[in-house]
Amino acid sequence: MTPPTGITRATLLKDLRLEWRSKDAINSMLFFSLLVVVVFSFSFDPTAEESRQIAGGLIWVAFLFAAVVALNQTWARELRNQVLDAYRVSPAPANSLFLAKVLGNFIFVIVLEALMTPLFIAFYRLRALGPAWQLLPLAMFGTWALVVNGTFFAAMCLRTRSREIMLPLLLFPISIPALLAMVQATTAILSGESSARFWIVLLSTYDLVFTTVCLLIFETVLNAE
Amino acid sequence: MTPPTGITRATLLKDLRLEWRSKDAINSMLFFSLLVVVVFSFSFDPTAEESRQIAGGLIWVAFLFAAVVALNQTWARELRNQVLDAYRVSPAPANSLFLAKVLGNFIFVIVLEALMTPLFIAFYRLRALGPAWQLLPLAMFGTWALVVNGTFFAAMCLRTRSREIMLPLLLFPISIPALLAMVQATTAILSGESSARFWIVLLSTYDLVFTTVCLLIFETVLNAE
Amino acid sequence: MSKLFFIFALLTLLLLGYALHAALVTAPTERTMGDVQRIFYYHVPSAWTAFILFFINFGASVYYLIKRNPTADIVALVCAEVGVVFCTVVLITGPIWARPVWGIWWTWDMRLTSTLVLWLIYVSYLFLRRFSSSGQTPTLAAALAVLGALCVPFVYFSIWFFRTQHPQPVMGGGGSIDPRMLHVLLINWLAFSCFAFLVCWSRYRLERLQRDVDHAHAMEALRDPRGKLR
Amino acid sequence: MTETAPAPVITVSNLIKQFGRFAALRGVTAEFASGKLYAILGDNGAGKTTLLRTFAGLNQPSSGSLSILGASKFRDICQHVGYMAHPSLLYDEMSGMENLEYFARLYGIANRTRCAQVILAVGLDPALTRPVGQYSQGMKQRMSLARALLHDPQILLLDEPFSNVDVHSTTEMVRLLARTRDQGKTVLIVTHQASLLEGAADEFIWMEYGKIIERTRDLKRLEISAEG
Amino acid sequence: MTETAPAPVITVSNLIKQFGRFAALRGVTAEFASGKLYAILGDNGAGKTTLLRTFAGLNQPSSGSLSILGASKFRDICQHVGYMAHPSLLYDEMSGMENLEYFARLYGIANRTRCAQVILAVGLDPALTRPVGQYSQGMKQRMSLARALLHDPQILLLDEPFSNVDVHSTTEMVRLLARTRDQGKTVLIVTHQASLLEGAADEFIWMEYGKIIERTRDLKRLEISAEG
Ligand code: HEM
Ligand SMILES: Nc1ncnc2c1ncn2[C@@H]1O[C@H](COP(=O)(O)OP(=O)(O)OP(=O)(O)O)[C@@H](O)[C@H]1O
Ligand SMILES: Nc1ncnc2c1ncn2[C@@H]1O[C@H](COP(=O)(O)OP(=O)(O)OP(=O)(O)O)[C@@H](O)[C@H]1O
Ligand SMILES: [Mg+2]
Ligand SMILES: [Mg+2]
Repeated sequence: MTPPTGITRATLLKDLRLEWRSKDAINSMLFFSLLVVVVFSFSFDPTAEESRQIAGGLIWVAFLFAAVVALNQTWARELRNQVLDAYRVSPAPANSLFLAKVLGNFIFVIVLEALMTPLFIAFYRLRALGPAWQLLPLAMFGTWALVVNGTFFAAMCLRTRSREIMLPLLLFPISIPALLAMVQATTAILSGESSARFWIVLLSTYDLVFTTVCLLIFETVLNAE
Repeated sequence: MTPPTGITRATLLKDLRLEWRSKDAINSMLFFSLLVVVVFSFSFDPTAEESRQIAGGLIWVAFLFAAVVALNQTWARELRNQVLDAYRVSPAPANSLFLAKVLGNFIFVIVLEALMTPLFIAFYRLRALGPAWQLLPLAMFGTWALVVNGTFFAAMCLRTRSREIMLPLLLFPISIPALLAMVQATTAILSGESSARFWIVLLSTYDLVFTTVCLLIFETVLNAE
Repeated sequence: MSKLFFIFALLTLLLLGYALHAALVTAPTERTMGDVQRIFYYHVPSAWTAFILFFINFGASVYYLIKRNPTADIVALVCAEVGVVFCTVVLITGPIWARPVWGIWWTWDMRLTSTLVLWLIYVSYLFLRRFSSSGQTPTLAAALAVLGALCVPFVYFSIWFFRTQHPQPVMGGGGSIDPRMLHVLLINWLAFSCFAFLVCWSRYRLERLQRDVDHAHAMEALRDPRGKLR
Repeated sequence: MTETAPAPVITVSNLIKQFGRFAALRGVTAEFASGKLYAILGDNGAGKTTLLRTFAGLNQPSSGSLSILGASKFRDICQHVGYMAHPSLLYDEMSGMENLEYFARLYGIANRTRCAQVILAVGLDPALTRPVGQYSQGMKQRMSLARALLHDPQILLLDEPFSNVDVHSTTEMVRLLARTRDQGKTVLIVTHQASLLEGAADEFIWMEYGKIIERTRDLKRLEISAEG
Repeated sequence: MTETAPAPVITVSNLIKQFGRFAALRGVTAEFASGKLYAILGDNGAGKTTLLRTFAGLNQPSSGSLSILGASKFRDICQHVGYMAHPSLLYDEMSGMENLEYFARLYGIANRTRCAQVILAVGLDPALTRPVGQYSQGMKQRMSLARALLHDPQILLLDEPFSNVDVHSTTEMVRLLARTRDQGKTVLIVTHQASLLEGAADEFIWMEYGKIIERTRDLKRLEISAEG
């Protein structure tokens, strides 16, 4: 038997390959991130001092936005010809599928963020007054928090009516602590006024707890009729 | 033959009925709007003076966000069993379908806005210093601009692969003038510093032009293989 | 069973009446806030009751996930519903109180915010229960309940450090409360708990009945020789 | 819209349909008359579905000419064409009756009894409230046929109407289609179960690699030549 | 995993499956032995698909007991079951070969030749690079069968494998399935084209209103009693 990680890898590679094959994936992501930043700078005058002060919030709302759009189509491919049924009758463990999807989304959203951040910095002329390197683990942990819950709830929403609107309904309340931590930490780092360490630790604990629990109960959710 | 408006009515009623049948449509919208406002309040400290000054931008970004979530599922039902083909072989004009969808989305987004606005006002303690009644035509024209383009592009995206991500890609650039007008007008009205009349006229012209063009070419888009 | 229910209902009613009297008449008037402060006797017991109900919901959901016991599912559902109602009471009485005392309806204070988030989480739970189309609603709901409950400590911690520059509750800090007030508060809490239990009980019976009816119909369909197919 | 027997209702000549580099139809020339029932047979991938979709205006031919009821633009005569595809073309969330009522409006029919009548004609119950998404495969198939028959079209294009339908109902359906033919309609049926149409079809058409290879009245002859 | 002929491979007793208030299976009791090919027949909506999905662990029975290869939990024996449903259960965007390679991984097979072999067995070309979404209906159907056969399962559950497949290929497929049966596998086929299996099936099972009404070796007898 292929070990679970092997299946995760195969699934992830398949998803990435399909994403890549529709070549424009990367282009469209680039374009999308540019657009979000532009729309934001039209809405919030970047030259004004105020905007710069709320940049932490701006960035994370933009990321959340991008993540919800991405997460809503996580399972679209599997839904098309009920491929999920083929997965369910196979001996492959549900968690391998879950991890593959989480990783796929993680890569997707991280790439988007990597594209957006320089744009934000350029447009809003941001400068970190605190330790800038902390932004990296922050982005990692924050994105993982969004993505792991998002993937889980997207799977849950497969079994509900009006699926698309359900995802934010379930995802937002539970993500509030994570979102709060991200915004606060970013602001702390950018302004250099306080330490972001507490928030980063909080986020990593959050990630740990939710990843564990999601892995524990994903099988139940997948196999719900 | 049923006149085109009759078909528009029938289609719109059918959509509303289906939406309504999953009874909680309104409830879920209410909750969704509450969530968006709460997420925004967490990201942008509503007690800070700065946030209040950019409230115009905040509100419209939130509306845009909600609209994209709504628009992404406009054609989902028609796509399921290729029902669109049934429409295409029928003598019903393509524009009736388009108008029905636009109206449906318009109602949906307007309701969302009507729900969100009081929440924004309460949370951010907004008070209009200019003529507040102008907010009404502004919201109407602005929403129509978002929705008419959104519905059109959603139809166009039916034939592209990564459907959900394509919508914002196409929608945002074209909507930027409209968005700019909305943000500026809202800020003008809220701050009372300048007149919003120019922006409202601009928006209504924008609406007129884009509605006409969309109606003219929708048939081509629908019948593209 | 129904006799017991009736007696309990009567007792609860009496207790509620006594608690009302205690809150409005017996309890001393607060010096700075005046009579407005009496809303305290509804505000705090509601909050505590809601917390207890959410806690039971969590326990029942975990139990359901392990044992697939339908009774646990009903208990979880009922507790979430009633808990949301009590939480709503907190969210309504709070601003009513805040308006005259602080001069504002709402502030992003820690306790207020965490209550709001808690409320959001359990409302989304109820949404899932209504929107779920499959026969597996209980499983999905239980999964969400577990995640939601796990979220609560994070909400608390994150909000602890959030916007500390804003006013803390005027009457925070435990020690300084008048013993007579504490007495009335506890009486009210007892009354509210009984009331919540009563509502949960009757809601439980209703849900049970509903499921029994469904089951009976299903059995009917089984016996029907050439059921309304097609 | 002539209904005299010999006039061809559908005329195609040298129809070619390409998907990218692949040619699904490679020069189809044929005429179809009114009052006839045609069975279109052929191996998987022969181009039958593509041909039907082209007739229904859903595919644009790459080259060649196509005229239906004298018109070259499909929009002018779509009122007279009924099309049944492989997917059901129905809303999963609505009941069968609600579906038909909606589609009736598209054709300008505001007549509930007509809808009930077609549903009965295909052997389903108009009072069924279950949404179509929960129908069994064969029930969906029949409801889809009902949708195609709804506006009493001159030309019926049916893509594998009998697949997943049970044996009793198939014979019922064949009888219904034969009756429709007798009313002067043109019926084109793509199927792999040619034997079902043995008595009913006026002509069997064999397609291969995007071309019509043979047209005959006698199924036996076709089978022999197909084997060889 | 005994392969001696008389031991039942699938045992169900009094299986009931309800969708809300509607009972799709109303007490099915049966045994299926290894080395046999069963044809499950019945009218639309009789519950055939529901029965197969329950065997495949995709539906949870409402009550009654089900044991496959001696296990009562599907997860323990899923390695030994192949399931083919009505939708293709394939990724539209990948070619047939890529699809099979992916599913092979799920079953712990990392063997390209095996994939090519099954594709050839169902009469398709492993080198076809077109994505499955652009296959014709019958080609999809065959690729779906290939997916079910991939891991050489003990038990094959096939839901209408022949619908939309052309006549030549159908006979090919029947032969393939008969050969599989001869290797000691259990094959359950839901179909409306019973005559195709006339020579091959060991037993015909007639379902009606969620129950098994009759089991017989002789199709003729079934037809007579079904008519009556
Ligand atoms: C505006 C919305 C408000 C909300 C959502 C809210 C929420 C809560 C909650 C959840 C509790 C119980 C928490 C605990 O015991 O730790 C609580 C307790 C309490 N609240 Fe509020 N509150 C609000 C407004 C107010 C106002 C305006 C006051 C008074 C000025 C107030 C005074 C108190 C007091 C004295 C307690 C008891 C504290 C204790 O025992 O530790 N609250 N509130
Ligand atoms: N959109 C498309 N893009 C590319 N190729 C296509 C497309 N649609 C069909 N084809 C190809 O055209 C050929 C004919 O397909 P078509 O669906 O017409 O066959 P068919 O005769 O209906 O077969 P079946 O009996 O299996 O339904 C097939 O090889 C198919 O792969
Ligand atoms: N998810 C569901 N919810 C409600 N009813 C269902 C569901 N799935 C199937 N049914 C009903 O159960 C009955 C049996 O369905 P099933 O698909 O098993 O029939 P079948 O024998 O496969 O028919 P066919 O030959 O038409 O495919 C049908 O009446 C169908 O409407
Ligand atoms: Mg075809
Ligand atoms: Mg079936």
